Amino acid sequence: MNPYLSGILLGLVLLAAMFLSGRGLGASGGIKDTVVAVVGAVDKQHAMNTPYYSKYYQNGEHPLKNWLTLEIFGMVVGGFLSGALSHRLKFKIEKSPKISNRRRLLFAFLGGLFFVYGAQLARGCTSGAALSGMAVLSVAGFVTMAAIFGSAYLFAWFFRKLWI
Amino acid sequence: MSQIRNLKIIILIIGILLVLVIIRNSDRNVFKEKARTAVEATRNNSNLITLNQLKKLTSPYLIIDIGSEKRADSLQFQHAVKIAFSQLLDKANRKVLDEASGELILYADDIATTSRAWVILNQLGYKNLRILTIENSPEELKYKFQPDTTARLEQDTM
Amino acid sequence: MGPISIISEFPEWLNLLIAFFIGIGFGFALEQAGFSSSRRLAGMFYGYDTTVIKVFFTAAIVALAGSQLLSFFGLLNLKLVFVNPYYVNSAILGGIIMGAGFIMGGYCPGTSISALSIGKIDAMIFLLGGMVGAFLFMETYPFIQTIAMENYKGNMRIDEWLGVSSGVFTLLLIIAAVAMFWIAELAEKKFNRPDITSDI
Amino acid sequence: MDARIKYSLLLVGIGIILAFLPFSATDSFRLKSDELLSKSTSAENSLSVDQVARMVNKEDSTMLLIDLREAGQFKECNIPGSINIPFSDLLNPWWEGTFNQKNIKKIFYGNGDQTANCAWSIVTGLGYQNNFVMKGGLNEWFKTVMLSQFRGEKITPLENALYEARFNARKAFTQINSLPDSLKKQYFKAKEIKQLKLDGGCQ
Repeated sequence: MNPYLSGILLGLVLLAAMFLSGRGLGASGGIKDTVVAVVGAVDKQHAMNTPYYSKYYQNGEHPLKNWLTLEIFGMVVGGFLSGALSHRLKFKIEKSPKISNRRRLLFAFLGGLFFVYGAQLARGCTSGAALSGMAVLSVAGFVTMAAIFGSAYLFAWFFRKLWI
Repeated sequence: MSQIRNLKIIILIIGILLVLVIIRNSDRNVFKEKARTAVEATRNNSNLITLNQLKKLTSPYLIIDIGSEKRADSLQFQHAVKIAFSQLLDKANRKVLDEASGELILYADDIATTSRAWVILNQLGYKNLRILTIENSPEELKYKFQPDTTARLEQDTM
Repeated sequence: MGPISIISEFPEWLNLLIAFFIGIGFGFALEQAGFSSSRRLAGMFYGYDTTVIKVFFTAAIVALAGSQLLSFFGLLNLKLVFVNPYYVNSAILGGIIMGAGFIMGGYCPGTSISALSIGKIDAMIFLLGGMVGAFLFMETYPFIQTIAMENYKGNMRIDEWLGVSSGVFTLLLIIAAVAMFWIAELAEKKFNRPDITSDI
Repeated sequence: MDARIKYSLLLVGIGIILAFLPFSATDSFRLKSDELLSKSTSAENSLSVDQVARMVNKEDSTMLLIDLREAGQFKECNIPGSINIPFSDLLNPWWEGTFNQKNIKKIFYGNGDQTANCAWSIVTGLGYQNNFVMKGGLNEWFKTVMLSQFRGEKITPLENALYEARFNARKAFTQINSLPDSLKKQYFKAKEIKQLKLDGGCQ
């Protein structure tokens, strides 16, 4: 789809979230909630004793029963629908032909690790902090956006072999 | 021409938006002033005017009496326009307010009523709006609190 | 008048249902924008594909302008919409870490979910890494707590900070975005990589 | 025509409209003027000092007394359980979470009637609900609750209840306000009401 048109579509979805629920979109929060749920299931004692987890268990609700997690389930469904419509459903590892599968997956893993760690620190990722933040004119949104893109451009040279 | 045809939808969207904005802006029931202006004008009670000050006022003014129904005839202001508070925003009354020259002086027996009317009119954009008060400084504490030095807080109220 | 779920005090299940449908729209829009491809996303930083900047800024502007218009017509109370709190240090540091993750993994959390839904295996690994990252964050939280909480500025809004009206700021942002779109398309021509773009 | 130019024109057009909007709704009252007028004329939103005194005695948790005077005056004396929002600070975003609680009765008072009713109109106009004014302000409170004595031969049960409520409120008022400042601070800390937090972001 034309990038500007899909941008408008994405903007309208964000606007709908603001209008219906009074909040922006998010993704990394849902990932964290999943981890909280997993940790809680594996070692409840540990979850109760660690300050960061325990606040999710204080009110007695399951950590997966919240807005962001439900939104992420929806995202999977929506992405699948779109992929089916555009005939893009296929299991594959996307990478530059110059690198091996193993290398791609290793860096994908590291990338995810860094990204979500940073997102937890900045209280949101590209969607939760940068995009939604900019839409409500939050200074945090603009600063996070500038930091993400600035640092990615900075590091782009070091990782160029991965992509070009 | 072909350029303009290409932009048809865009011109249409912007045109509709413009019309909606103009319609919204012409609605006289919508408050358009910043709420901050009311807070600033009320600070230090500078929107009050006492009877003495009113007598000395040389510029033209109009007294709007918004609570006159229950008052005896002898206590009515002369040359005051009488408007019931609940009908303050009726079309005819707004015309009176719009056409008045000089200061608008709001009066009612109860300063609560005038204060509320003042905020509404201020936020609708009326300037030179003041509240007439009979007391000289209604916002001053007339009593002094006498502390009880023997008082101790009971444990359970903490 | 919105935000509807706050004004009308929706029960929790209804709000969660809304979240689910918003999520469907979010995932659909991301996938349609082509964000399910890491090589396209990475193209942003090498200049051969600048879809990211186009979609990202168009979306932010549409939501920003739309919310202001809704507020102007009395349909949305912006005071009830969440504004992200501004912790200076953690926003910058977190952003830098995220940028590094972005260029290594080629996804951000949102796009990785949309890529996962159409079967990209690297996106699944990215998410797995993300979960480990979240786990590490929570385990190391006591050590970085001070950084995370430092320099708190409240829910600061940029128009108030700069002292211009939100409408004027939006116009400035739009002009900046339009200039960026122009530069982006120039860059696409200059750093043209047909071998990659035909692949994705 | 190039898609980029088309969409750019659309965005710039909307941007220009936004920049020249005749007024900014975020800074103005949410209610329409006739709605605010009909709320203003209703008598239901003012409470007498006796009603407030009874609520104070009950330690009613569904009400919040808001003292609009400056901090110095507030420190000298205030009705037990009140918080201080100086009138000049009324529009500080900090208080949004306090006003935006539908289930809590917010009762405004100053020394007289003027400040409280202005604040009531502003907060109500901004779209917050469940606001009240304590009629007569602290002057009336002193006159009625603090200083009135029963005079007469025979007391009816109704009057008896009234004077008892006044007496209890008077006792609480004197007790709290006679405390040394350090203890007072502790007391207010304990009384601080939980603000409504908006949900959002990735936290």
